[in-house]
Amino acid sequence: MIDDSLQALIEAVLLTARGPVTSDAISLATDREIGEGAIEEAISGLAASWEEAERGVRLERSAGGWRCVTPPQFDHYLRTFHGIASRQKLSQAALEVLAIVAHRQPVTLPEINFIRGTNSSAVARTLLDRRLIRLAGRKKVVGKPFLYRTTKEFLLHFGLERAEDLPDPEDLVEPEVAADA
Amino acid sequence: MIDDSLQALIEAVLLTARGPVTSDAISLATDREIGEGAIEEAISGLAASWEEAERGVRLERSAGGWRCVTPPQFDHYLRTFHGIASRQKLSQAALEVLAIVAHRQPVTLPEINFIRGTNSSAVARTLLDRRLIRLAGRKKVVGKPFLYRTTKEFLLHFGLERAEDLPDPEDLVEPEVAADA
Amino acid sequence: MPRDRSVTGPVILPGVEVNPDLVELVPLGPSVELPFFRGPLDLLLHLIRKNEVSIYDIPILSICDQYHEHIRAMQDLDLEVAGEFLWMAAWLLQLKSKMLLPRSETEEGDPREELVERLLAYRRVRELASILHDKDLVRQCIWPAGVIADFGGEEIDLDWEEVDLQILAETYLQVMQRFAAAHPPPIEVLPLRYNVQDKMREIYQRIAEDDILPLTRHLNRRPDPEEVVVLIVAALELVRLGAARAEQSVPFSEIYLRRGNRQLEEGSLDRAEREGADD
Repeated sequence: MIDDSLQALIEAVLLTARGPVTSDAISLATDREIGEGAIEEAISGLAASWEEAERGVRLERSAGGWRCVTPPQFDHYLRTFHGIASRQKLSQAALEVLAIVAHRQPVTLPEINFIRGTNSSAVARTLLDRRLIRLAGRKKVVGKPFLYRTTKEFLLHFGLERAEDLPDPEDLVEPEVAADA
Repeated sequence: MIDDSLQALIEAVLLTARGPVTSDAISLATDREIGEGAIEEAISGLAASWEEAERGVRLERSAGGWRCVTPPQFDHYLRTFHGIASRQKLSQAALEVLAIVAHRQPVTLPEINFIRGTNSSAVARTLLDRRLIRLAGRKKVVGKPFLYRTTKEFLLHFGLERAEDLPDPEDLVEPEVAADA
Repeated sequence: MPRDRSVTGPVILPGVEVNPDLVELVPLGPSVELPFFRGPLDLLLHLIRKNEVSIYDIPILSICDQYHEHIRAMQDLDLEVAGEFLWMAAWLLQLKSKMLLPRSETEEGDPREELVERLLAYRRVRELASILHDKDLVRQCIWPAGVIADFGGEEIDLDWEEVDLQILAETYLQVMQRFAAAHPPPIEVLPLRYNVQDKMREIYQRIAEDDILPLTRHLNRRPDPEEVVVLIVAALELVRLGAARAEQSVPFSEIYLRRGNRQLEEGSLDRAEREGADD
């Protein structure tokens, strides 16, 4: 397969895929005819050329793969076109619970409550419904509380490859600590 | 809006739409800021440029609108890719059978069929192959149907030690709030 | 999103700088707007910042007093003060009393240590939440492309990796609901609570004593439809046997039952019943 065709094939795969796509999966689809390296190279080329020209899609790496998304500046028009009034912003409480789950996963609700100093069950519920967190078993302690983890949806929503890619808040408050001391 | 942006916007709309898109609908999305004529022209331009270069999608006129389609020469690869991708997926039917086995185990196929109101043997077969359910003896009734139970792998996926640790579905859907309060 | 029950608490006096994105303002009136505090730690961090003191050296005495003032203000405003706010108030009082004792008499270490740790941990969470907040704003504007592959229908399958206990439970309940809808519970036929013979006897006796019975009025006094039905059957049966006569002067007016020309003897009711059944 020549280069142009490969890029076109990759484009077709990425545009029809429902989630993030790994170069491994594309290589498999060609029966390993094309190696992962060549595919990764072609994807990068594609990403760069889309970035250059004014285009309606961009390629981004998140949740361990590549996917096609629209640039943010078209949101208003797309919402009008798709008839979606506005998306719900995450509340501060929800963001705090997400932050705790992202950093300490797997983590239980009592642990989250302790860190926030307040009951978070309603918030956790909302995040479960929005599929930003998921139940991941039960902790082997008295009462067997459920463990929570972030989902792939969480990674996609925040454009992360892994949950660990979130900045460490410890580093963020460091300067203030020094100032305080 | 300048021309390049308009084409990019149209591209974003076409790539996120699920069916044929009319120029009227796009014009509406711009609050009639852009007339249908200009949009039709931009779409034709887009269609021509996609046709020219080797691309993973093409634009075709259908049912009074435009839609994005993949070129036929990629069908084989796309089929393979989507087949591979679906290996990590579970159909709604499979999820239903799994949910029934999980919450009512041990349970027979006739019982599952009765609850779902449809034959589930192919789905049960898939779940057996994926080692999410297993055969666990026969029920001592006429016909001695096989009994199904969930597997260790199933428990591992959900982070449970024993099948008895599966929470009562009512409790989960009615949030943990109640248990907390 | 429904308001978190635990999110209570107002507090700030005007003139305090708050990041508007991170605080939900509660309009209480034309002039006062009080932000919600999302718990006692949130309120404490606010007080620490407002007083421009170090988190590592919290002046417990004054912070404790200010905290209690806020709690009182919340109560004055009739806002429900959640238990965790009160619990923290008690903890602060305890710390205050420890701080008042000469250091040598207290147990080893700074009594504020645990509080500082919790505040630091919570502050980290807030920092990260604020990063997520900014990301959320931008990322909300992004749409995934979704061209439908030309060769076949699109199936909405779930990512097995993402299937958790909740999805499993939801699916199960959906299936069971669908099953219940397709199999409505059978209509239960309860044994009759009223007996036609008894009612025949009852009516027959009434007619024998009073010579007349206004049937419609009699029926209207019975709240139980099942009894009404049995009474009507009994009345018709008595008329059929000639033991009663039914009279109505104009359509829809009262139906009067009077003595018929046939006498019923004890035992003949059972026979009547049997005859009726043979018909």
